[in-house]
Amino acid sequence: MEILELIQANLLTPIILFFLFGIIAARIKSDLKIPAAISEFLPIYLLAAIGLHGGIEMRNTGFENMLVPMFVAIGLSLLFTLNHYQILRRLGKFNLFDSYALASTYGAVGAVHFSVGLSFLKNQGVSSEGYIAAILAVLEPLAFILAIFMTNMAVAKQIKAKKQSFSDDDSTEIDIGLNQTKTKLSKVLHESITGKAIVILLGSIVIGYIIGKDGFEPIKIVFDDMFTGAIVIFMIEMGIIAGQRLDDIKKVGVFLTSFAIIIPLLNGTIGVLVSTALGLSVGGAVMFGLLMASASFIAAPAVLRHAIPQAKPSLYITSALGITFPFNIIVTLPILFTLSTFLHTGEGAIDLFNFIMEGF
Amino acid sequence: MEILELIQANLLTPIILFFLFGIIAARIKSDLKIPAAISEFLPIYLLAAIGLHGGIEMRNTGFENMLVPMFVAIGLSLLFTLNHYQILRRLGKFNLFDSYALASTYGAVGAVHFSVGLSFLKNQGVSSEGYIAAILAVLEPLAFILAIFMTNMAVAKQIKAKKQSFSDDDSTEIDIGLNQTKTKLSKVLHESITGKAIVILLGSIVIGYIIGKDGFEPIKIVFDDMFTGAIVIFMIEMGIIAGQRLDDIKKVGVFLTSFAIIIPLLNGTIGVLVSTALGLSVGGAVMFGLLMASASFIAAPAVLRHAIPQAKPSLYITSALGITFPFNIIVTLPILFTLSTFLHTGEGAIDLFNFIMEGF
Amino acid sequence: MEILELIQANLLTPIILFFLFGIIAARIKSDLKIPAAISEFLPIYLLAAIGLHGGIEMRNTGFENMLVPMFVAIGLSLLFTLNHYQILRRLGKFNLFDSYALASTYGAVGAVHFSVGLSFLKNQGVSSEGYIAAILAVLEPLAFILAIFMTNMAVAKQIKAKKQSFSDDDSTEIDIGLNQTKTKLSKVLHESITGKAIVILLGSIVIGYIIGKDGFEPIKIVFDDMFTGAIVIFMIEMGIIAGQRLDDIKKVGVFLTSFAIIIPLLNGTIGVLVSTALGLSVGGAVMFGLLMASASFIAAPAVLRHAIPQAKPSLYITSALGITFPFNIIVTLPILFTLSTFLHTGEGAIDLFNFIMEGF
Amino acid sequence: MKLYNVKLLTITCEILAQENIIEILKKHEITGYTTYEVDGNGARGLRGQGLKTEKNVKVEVIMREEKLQDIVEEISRTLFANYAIVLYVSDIGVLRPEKF
Amino acid sequence: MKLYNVKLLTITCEILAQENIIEILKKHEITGYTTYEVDGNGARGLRGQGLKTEKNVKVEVIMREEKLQDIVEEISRTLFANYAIVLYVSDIGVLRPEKF
Amino acid sequence: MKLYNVKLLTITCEILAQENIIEILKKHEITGYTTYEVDGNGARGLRGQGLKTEKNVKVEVIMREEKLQDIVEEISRTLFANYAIVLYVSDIGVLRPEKF
Ligand SMILES: Nc1ncnc2c1ncn2[C@@H]1O[C@H](COP(=O)(O)O)[C@@H](O)[C@H]1O
Ligand SMILES: Nc1ncnc2c1ncn2[C@@H]1O[C@H](COP(=O)(O)O)[C@@H](O)[C@H]1O
Ligand SMILES: Nc1ncnc2c1ncn2[C@@H]1O[C@H](COP(=O)(O)O)[C@@H](O)[C@H]1O
Ligand code: NA
Ligand code: NA
Ligand code: NA
Repeated sequence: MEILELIQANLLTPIILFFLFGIIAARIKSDLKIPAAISEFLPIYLLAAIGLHGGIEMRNTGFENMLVPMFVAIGLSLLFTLNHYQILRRLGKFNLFDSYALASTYGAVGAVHFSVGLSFLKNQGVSSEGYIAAILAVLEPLAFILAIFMTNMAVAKQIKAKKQSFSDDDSTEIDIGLNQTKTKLSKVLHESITGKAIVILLGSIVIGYIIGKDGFEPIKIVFDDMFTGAIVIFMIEMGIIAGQRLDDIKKVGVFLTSFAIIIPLLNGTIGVLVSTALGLSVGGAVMFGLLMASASFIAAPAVLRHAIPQAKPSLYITSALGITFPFNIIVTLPILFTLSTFLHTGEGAIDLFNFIMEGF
Repeated sequence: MEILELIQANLLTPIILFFLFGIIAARIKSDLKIPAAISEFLPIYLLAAIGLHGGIEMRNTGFENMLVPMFVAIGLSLLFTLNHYQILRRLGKFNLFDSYALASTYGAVGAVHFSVGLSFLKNQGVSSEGYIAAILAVLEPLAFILAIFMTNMAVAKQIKAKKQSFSDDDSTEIDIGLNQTKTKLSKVLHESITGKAIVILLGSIVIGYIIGKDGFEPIKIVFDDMFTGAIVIFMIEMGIIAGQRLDDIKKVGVFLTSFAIIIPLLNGTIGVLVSTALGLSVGGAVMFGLLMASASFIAAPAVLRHAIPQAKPSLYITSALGITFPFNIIVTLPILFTLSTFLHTGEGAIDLFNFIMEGF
Repeated sequence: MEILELIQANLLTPIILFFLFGIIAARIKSDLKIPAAISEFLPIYLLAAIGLHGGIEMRNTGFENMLVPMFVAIGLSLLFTLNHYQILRRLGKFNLFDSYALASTYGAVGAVHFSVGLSFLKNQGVSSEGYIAAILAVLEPLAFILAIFMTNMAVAKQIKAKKQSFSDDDSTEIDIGLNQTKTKLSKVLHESITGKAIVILLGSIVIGYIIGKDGFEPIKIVFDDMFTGAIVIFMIEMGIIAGQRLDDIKKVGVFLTSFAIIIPLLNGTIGVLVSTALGLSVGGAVMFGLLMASASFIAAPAVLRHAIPQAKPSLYITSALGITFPFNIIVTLPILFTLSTFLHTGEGAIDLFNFIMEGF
Repeated sequence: MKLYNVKLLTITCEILAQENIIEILKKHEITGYTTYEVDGNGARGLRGQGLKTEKNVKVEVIMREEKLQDIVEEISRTLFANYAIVLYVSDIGVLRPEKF
Repeated sequence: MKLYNVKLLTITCEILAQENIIEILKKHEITGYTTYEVDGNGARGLRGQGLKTEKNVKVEVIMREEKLQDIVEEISRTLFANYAIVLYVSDIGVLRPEKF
Repeated sequence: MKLYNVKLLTITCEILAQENIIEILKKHEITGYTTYEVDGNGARGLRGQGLKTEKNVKVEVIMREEKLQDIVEEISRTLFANYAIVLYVSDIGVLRPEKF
């Protein structure tokens, strides 16, 4: 089967192999690690490279067509986040805090996913719409904001309920509760928007757009040619961290493990279908789908720990980094690519449902 | 106007844009930063690259012509430092310590300026005399030594005056004062000459000279091709630091702000004129002028904090990094380039005075 | 003489010059240093590059021929280690602990040596068998394990002797002693095999073998083209550390200083002769010889400090890094290269003995 | 040189709680403190490997005894439940008590 | 908020002895500690330049007085001879003595 | 194991004053100390962002009470005016008082 072959081929790329290597190194308790300064610098570098690349592409291809995909992506993200919450709270029986935290971790997007996706496409000789980097930037804070808003509303409601059972005219305290929620939200909003990931990504998109291909030339070697090599180094560290977390998967449980595999595949597939329908290219649809499939494991802890401190980070970090990320870059990405290729080149009417079922 | 166009074109290069981006990131209080290990490594790398490049060029073009420009540079630097002192002390009403500290900050040279200048010339397809890197190395400690010498002399004189008002034969204590000054001077001299910037720069010049173009080949990709990309990364951090300092500009005051803009422009213009008269090439005169225009914000704090601890670092770091550096790389550099081009290609007699006035 | 010319030519490469520069920087007490994060990252990077290169070569040339050289290398290493011990203990009058620690430091292999050797060959346009990287990986823990085994046996024997002088049936305590030795050995064995150097090296060999030349293409710029530049940066730091250790050479003494020069030359020469006899190529014999000549100064302290804490690190680090390493990359490497070239291209019977004598 | 007795409050906590602590200090009008990143082990397991957000930080605050009670109370009330955190108090002597 | 008196054991040693110390702590059933890398100078000379293995580390352990004696004794017996190491004990107050 | 009472002097200051402090220690024949980089906030504002020279460092010195007075006096006399600096003294117990 084609997909299996592609998964196999993808498995044998340096990026995936060094990731698996990192996992093994952590499992045999090797003292190998990438120094903190390097692994803190690499995401900044990767986002700058992604942004510059996206900005330059947008200058070439224009961004008039960006708006519809962007709003569809926002809509899907919010929808997905709410859907995750229902599944986690009702089926998974997680508490309110963990449910919202997990829902937004999977509603959010992952920049490392995106880097690996870009590199995968480069390897396949396929390009993608530059404006998807801009969608990445816009989606980044979205799911968090929704989750925080919902959590605080829920908490405020609880407080209100409690208060009313005591006395009936305690509206001031509830107002205080709501005000606190607002303060918290505006703080998180500010934190998200000024968060390093978004800032470097948006900044680089703008700079890429301004300088264009010519202006990029003198820095192309650093910000383009070295891109895949840099990801490889980053993947060693990601593998090590994922490997260290594997023990925690027991704590994650069967339900969340299944969630961490099925949801990305589902969201990703929807992403590819919708974006193909919107007219994105083969590569663009893959990147769009990957965004929908991705979960956030670098930005999430930083935002959620402040915003929903009651939620357990061992749940959302472990499932996103230890399960979803490896699954996505090894399995989901080739599946989305096959699906997108098929949709873009397949002749006549396609029985999508059958196709997807075969994909599993 | 040509200069404005060049300033505008220069504004749109990755180096300047990422610097401005860093400033914005700091102003919106983003948590973006380049890890310390990277931003401590980059100046070492940049100086090694500058040195190697200079050494290789010197081997090609010889260094017999180096001596006159070198001594002229030394003379100008000392002259400028003394001139700054007079302006700051008399017109600016700064105290003795701040005056000497600021005077030498602006009399000294800046390696980051130099890197940006080299990259700017590369972009314009213009080369420069390799030995200017050697001038950079020699000038580095010069202004500090002068400033420290003058400060200590001034302090010793004050002590002497004080003593004489009490008794008349207290020469021993004054000798002690002078001896302390000597110790301090010799310590600062040693510290300056063994300071990492000079050491790596001089070492790389010598190595570049020895290995030549052929020996450079295997490391060319790291020390030449990646140069501009590395500056871009460094400029993000410089922008962030400059941005964090913008609040301090209030403390700097109107006088010092004007000083921080006018003096570099003036010194730079003189540098271009003089070096052109000495027969330097278009690019060489730009680099020479830029050296004269530059202020030191990495070496200065380290030296001055020890040598003149009474001076306020918030004054000299903020004005050099927060005002002069951005102004120089955005405005002064294109002006010096236009001036140098004009001087080298302009036909007939040039009315320099009018020309410079137009430049403003 | 040819060898002297080669030594001289080798002296003038960036690698050696920047190493010497680092030594000088340390001697004049410059504050120059490569930030820790960078100098911890570089060995990981170098080993990954060496491994990938070796793995790709092994895929091209097969590894059927690897077994004999590997076992010969193992045998030689063990033999050398035992030989070093005898020399150090009997002639050098070092105590048991220092003797075993030094013996294994020189029986072990050095990855930095290997990097410099690869770069040297690249410069000479000579290739080497890829499987030598695998030999490097296998040899790495070997000498340590032997030394630890011998040390613990010796200590156990001492304890036994002591005990027997008191009572005659104290076998349980001796069993405890032996058990402790076993625990310690198994711990060191685990630590060695999971040590970062071996793990990244073996991992990269396997990955290189899997991906081959084509899969390597997207990361070639980082893991091949930048290799020599990265070594140069690492050599600055190695030079600085060696320079800081030069003062300790007094403590090392004349005997160990001679040992640190003669033994590598001897072992290296034997390595070249044996590997040439085994049919390795010109470059392969140089790398094989260099492995034999090399001493470990990064892995050694980490392993020996735990395994033989009674031994003085100032002895084995200083002699390996401060004496042997510079001597090897400046003198031994060109000698081994000349020897190997001569053996591979020399016509008719060679009077090896005379040849080697001339080499000195 | 007379040494005046004051208190040193040391808080070791996960790095993401640092902001909350600084805020509490600010609320009590304390603007002097020293921080540095550390690794650690405790009830919430080994900390300091991997992601930066998984590190610990130490916050050290020299303060007068008067403020100590309230600050310690607020930290323990708002942060002990949800964050990896340990705090302790020691007696120290300083030269310029008016600074704190 | 009552503060309970416990002991803080601080060990400054070469980084390669850290593992030995953690092992001794484990043996005495102590799993809470804080560590960070430091530079230093002492009888064994300047430490912290150059190779990572030449750095120092500080290990800080909050513990009850009961365990202190044994742990200090074992560290000094097994490590003082061969490693660069300094240790000291201070009195501190904590809120939740049951944690230690 | 008997613990002997000695003093721990802790100095938190801007990194460029570290050399001055080490020199003062040397002058008083103290060669043992531990240092590490920290961030901080105080009268001279937030320190630790940006340039390396803008960071703080902590210098910790175990010493006998006898030397403490002079050293503290010299540090405060020569450095307090011009540098960002805070120092404090605590009581600690050590095993080998002859080391300090
Ligand atoms: N007994 C202890 N001694 C010193 N530090 C501790 C101790 N217990 C916990 N810590 C520190 O406090 C952090 C949080 O502790 P915990 O909440 O118990 O996980 C740990 O990661 C350690 O850095
Ligand atoms: N008097 C002291 N005060 C503070 N720390 C010290 C002192 N003496 C030694 N140290 C620390 O303990 C380490 C080991 O000390 P030593 O075994 O004396 O070399 C040194 O590198 C310092 O970090
Ligand atoms: N109250 C305090 N508690 C702990 N550290 C302090 C305190 N005040 C100042 N510091 C530290 O001492 C440094 C210098 O203080 P200052 O001279 O007040 O700016 C600060 O950057 C902090 O690292
Ligand atoms: Na998602
Ligand atoms: Na200047
Ligand atoms: Na060897």
